[in-house]
Amino acid sequence: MAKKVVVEATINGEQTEFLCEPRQSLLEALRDILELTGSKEGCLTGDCGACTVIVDGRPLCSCLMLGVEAQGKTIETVEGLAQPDSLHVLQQKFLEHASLQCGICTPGFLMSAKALLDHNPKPTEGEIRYALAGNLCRCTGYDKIVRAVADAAQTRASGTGRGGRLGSGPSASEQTERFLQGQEVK
Amino acid sequence: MAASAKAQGYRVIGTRPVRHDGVDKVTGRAKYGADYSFPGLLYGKVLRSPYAHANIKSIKVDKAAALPGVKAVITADDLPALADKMEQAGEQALNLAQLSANILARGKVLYDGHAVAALAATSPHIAEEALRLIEVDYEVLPPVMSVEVAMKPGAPILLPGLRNKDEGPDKQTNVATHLQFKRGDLNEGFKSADYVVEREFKTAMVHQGYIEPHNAVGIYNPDGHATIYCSTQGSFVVRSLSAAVLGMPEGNIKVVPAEIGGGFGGKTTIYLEPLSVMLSKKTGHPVKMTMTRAEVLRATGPTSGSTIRCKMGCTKDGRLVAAQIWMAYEAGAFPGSPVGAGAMTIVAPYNIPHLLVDAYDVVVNRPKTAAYRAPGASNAAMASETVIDELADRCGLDPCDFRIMNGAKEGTPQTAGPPYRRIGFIETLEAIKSSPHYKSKLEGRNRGRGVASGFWFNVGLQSSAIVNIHTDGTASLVIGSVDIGGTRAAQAMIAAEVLGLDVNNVRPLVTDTDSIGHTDVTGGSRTAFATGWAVYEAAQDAVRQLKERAARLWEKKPEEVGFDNGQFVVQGDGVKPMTVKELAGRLARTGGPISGRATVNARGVGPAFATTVVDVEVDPDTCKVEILRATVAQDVGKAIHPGYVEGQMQGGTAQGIGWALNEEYFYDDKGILRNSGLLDYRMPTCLDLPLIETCIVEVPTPGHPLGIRGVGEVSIVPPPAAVANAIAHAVGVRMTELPMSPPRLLKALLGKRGSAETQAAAAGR
Amino acid sequence: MHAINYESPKSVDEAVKLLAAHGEQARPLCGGTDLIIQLRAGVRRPEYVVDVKNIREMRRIEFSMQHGLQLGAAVPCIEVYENGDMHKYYPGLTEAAHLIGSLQIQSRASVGGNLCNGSPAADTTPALIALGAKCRVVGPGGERIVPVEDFCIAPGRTVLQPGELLVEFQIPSPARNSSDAYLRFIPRNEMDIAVVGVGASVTLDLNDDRISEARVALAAVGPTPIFAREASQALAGKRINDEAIERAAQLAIAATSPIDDMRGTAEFRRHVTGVLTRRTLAKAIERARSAQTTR
Amino acid sequence: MATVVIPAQLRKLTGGKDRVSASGRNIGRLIEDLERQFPGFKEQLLQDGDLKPSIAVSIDGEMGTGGILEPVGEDSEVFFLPALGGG
Repeated sequence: MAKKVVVEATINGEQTEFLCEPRQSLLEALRDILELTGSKEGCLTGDCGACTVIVDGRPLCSCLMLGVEAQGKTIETVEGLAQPDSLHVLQQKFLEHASLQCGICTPGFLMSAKALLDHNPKPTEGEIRYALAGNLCRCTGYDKIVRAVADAAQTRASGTGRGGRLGSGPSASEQTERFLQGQEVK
Repeated sequence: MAASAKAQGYRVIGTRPVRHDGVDKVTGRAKYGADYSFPGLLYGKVLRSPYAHANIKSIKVDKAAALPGVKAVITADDLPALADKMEQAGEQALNLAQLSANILARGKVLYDGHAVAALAATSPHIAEEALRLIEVDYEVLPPVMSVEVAMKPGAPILLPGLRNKDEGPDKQTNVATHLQFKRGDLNEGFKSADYVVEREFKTAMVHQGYIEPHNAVGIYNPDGHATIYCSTQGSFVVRSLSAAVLGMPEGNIKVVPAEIGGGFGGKTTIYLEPLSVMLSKKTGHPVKMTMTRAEVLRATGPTSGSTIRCKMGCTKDGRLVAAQIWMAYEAGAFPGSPVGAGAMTIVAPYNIPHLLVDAYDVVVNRPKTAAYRAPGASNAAMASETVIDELADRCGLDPCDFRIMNGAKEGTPQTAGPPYRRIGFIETLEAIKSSPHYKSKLEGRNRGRGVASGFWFNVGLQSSAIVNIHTDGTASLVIGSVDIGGTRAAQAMIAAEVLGLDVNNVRPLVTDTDSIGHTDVTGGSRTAFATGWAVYEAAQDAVRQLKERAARLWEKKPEEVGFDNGQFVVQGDGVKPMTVKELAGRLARTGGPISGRATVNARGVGPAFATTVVDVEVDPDTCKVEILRATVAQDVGKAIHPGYVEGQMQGGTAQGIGWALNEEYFYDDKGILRNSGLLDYRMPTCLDLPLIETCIVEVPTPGHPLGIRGVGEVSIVPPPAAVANAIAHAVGVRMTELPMSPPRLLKALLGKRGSAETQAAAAGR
Repeated sequence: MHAINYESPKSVDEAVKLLAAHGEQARPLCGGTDLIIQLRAGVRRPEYVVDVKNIREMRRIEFSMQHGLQLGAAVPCIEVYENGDMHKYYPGLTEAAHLIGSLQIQSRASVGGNLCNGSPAADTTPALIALGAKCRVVGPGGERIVPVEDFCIAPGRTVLQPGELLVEFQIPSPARNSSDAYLRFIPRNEMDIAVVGVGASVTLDLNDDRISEARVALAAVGPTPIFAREASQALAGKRINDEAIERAAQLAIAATSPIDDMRGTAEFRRHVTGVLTRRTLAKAIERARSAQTTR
Repeated sequence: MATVVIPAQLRKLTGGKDRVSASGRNIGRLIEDLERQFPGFKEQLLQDGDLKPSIAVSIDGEMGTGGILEPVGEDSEVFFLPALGGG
């Protein structure tokens, strides 16, 4: 068996060192080694998004990244979202809008939504749906999730009324065109 | 729409508090089955059949057992042989020998992915590698993949012992059951019809698609007791079924229900649970088993694909007079498709004087089906609700009006005979008619609107609840119903309503099988109804006891004490009312702690109806269907937490749309599942759905203290037919196959254009 | 998953040495969105995975009108479509990169990896072929240049020999009045693998409204990505009109050899090849017309 | 006497009749009376001394939960139907 490797990474703001086998995914490293079980395993093929974490500012599926690849990276997981005395606005809005039923997909959605709002504080409904399309939810039909993210953006945009417009913006199929026209806030 | 809570005199019910388990679930702290870990934990994996149908000639495990890190390997020989007959296990009836043979194949594999052996090792990777070292010698048999093939004379037989009443005790068969429902005189009926529509439908096998794969941690103690941690819809089912499969006394197993990542009916049976216990017994270690997504799709219970022939007739003025239905459902490898439910739901919303339904449960080389949200009803409604739409078109009637004219009301006989009590079907149609969506104009080419309705029985069954009054005047609520989508919140709201407490002063706890009385599955749309009833009664029991304490303090008779709006009161001599909080502080001196208790075996279940309207746009070149708008109206009896009620309505609608458009089990000619992943098993993403509008209709269930109706299932019934009807109105083709995927729709459209051209040519000649 | 060794070279030389040393037992890792799934499924069982995305040379996007585009094989899709020059000069390739999987996948998956995986359904490959892109391949024996259309030889198999590494793509700078486009068909609006994909580039002679040059390439309708030569040649010198486009669509269909599978029927794939060829050419022509101002 | 509505597939036992009268203060007694009148009912409806797991009973429009002990009224309407569960 291949020998284990020491990996150093910044996880939720903490300098972290862990020992893992090269064949272990980042998801396994987080869940089985670091006991951060908030990131969930849904498919191991990058199709459900339940294991979504943010690495160096980008959302990705931790099941499709090796733990050893995390060397020197900055990683955010759902466990790092809340402050000791307060929830992240996205967490708060997911609760207020009843956006979770079983809750297994919620950590992944929260991380994808955070990555979106970090890059684009005032997304349209179309932009929200595009950003969340890599996360599957089987309980909600997405309605209340989209509403929560829009509301979170609006709350953050402190009532400018600009953020999180429902029923506004391009349809799903127009997203790519928008990128080319450079309209997408990145 | 739902009347406001206050208007109905409720303080808590009808409001939208934050769920009690919410913070744990948005911070990643909530523990799902796969999140449990224990010292010395081993990881179990299952070897699965690469063939759809084969005899197992031998299994050699020595090489696998010899791999460093492997601690135990088991096969069916390690499980007791069980009686091959229907038995009551927990609340469900099933054949335990077949249940066991589905968990580990005995002598024969019956589908691609059928479990053949299991092992435990020190790491999941070692376990996976070890599976490659197990040598199985198969004698491959021809696969039987469709009901048509399975029902043909001389078809290969899956289960040598299977018999049915029609064919008699000497005839081997793949048909497990034939059910028939009959009313009136068909010939009479169809004679009096002005329009008759008859079509044959095929619907594909589909999966519940919960995001959390099945999991279990088994811990066997040397004293013969075992604990199972797992994500399940019913901890008591896991206990009774696992005990049966393992040959252990039920009382020797404790099941601790973890948080559950979706079920939709698929987690009402067992797969890994007994294996984790048996591997723990062999190794002396806790053993964790989790399925991969491919295992979930290949080897857990999807719902039946089906073939349905539906013939219906109505008069010119739109009265349904007769219906004849033939339906055959894929049971999978062992009997038990939901065809009975399909037969009893297919025309349930309508009053049809002359009726004949024949229904067949057929085994095929596919995974054993399990419950899926209103099991059997969506396939059935795809047939009946599209035929009804066609009849309404023939009559030139609005599809809602046609359904209202023929719709079931109180007293209308159900398919199996018993009359309906008070139901809200017509009300759902009225709600859709007056919805902004239905009133809006749909413009543009290749766009169409479709309406369909659905029925589901809902079930009652058994629940237990305990309400503990604490000295600070708060309460804790103990239930056995796992929380799959707001259960804790809804149950706490009911207790808070009765006790006159703030909902945040009631702490709901979902507990294990040793800490609460028997409680059936969170499924069958029964939890708010039946567990809610138990919680209501348990809270009332606590109030009764509190009244006794107040009476003692006031030196009155308990019956003189009243309880109103959170305050205990007594008539006369200026006695100051007491709140629960005040009284709670004095429990010690008045007789000690108070626990209210109640159990129910709920009667008087009220069935659920839903009506859905969908707008679609079809790309006439690629035949891709976009869902432009969707609205669902559902009779929920009484919405406890409207947010989670809407969530159930929206979620079922989304699953129904997936079923309608793209979801299907795709097997090759050898019976191998070719889309056993979420890339090619295509569930809707949030780019595939619009916001889903809801109309909550509240027609209380007679007899229930709160009038609750189950809300969990019926919303999945109308969408496939509603989408089919919308497509028909958009591009003029009546689809009779699910899913209505682009290749199928293209075939239908080319067929139509083809015939149009030939007609044009003929006309030109 | 079987046990593997992980190497993370910092230079092409180092990477090629490692790959050469382990031959068939080594596999380059870039975004991992295909490889890690294949390792788990046991369909590839290399002893060594060589992570090439930390090699600076393979992460660059360098464009000049004079030399065209050098696109590092390890550049993730998200960096492709966030790049201004890519938007402006190679919109077809850019939209292909933007279509692959989800944002989570685009954060990892690279254009080079998309090609080296050898899938006939890769979205970026037809876009590259349409642009006349060439692969710079470095191996123990030195380096060679391979046109993208010649790179894949069978499902999951490419011209790369053990020890060889795809380092970068060399893409000509866009001619005057030219542009490109890529469209694919999937049944959902996200996540799916292309059932059919069509990439096209056109150069227009706006003086007498003709197509002076065109390249059409197809995905998911044969064992490898397909350069539709006849369709491309048939467009050269033709007046811009429906007739010319329809002719190209028919020739594109003729170039396919699709199969029935869970993603679609052969009949459907042939039909949609025609539909998308028409739509993609129309889109590329429209872009080329408006592109004149920017060149 | 209660009225028993006979499921289509049991009508062969009643000579095709879809409604018959039977007496008994609970389902168990009722089935005994049916057996007296039309031999074969017990085998169709009972297993191990109680209702077959696959069979449900509805009395005056309400599903019974008490098996053979389910009370039957003087002029109740009784239906036998297939049992089922949900998702």
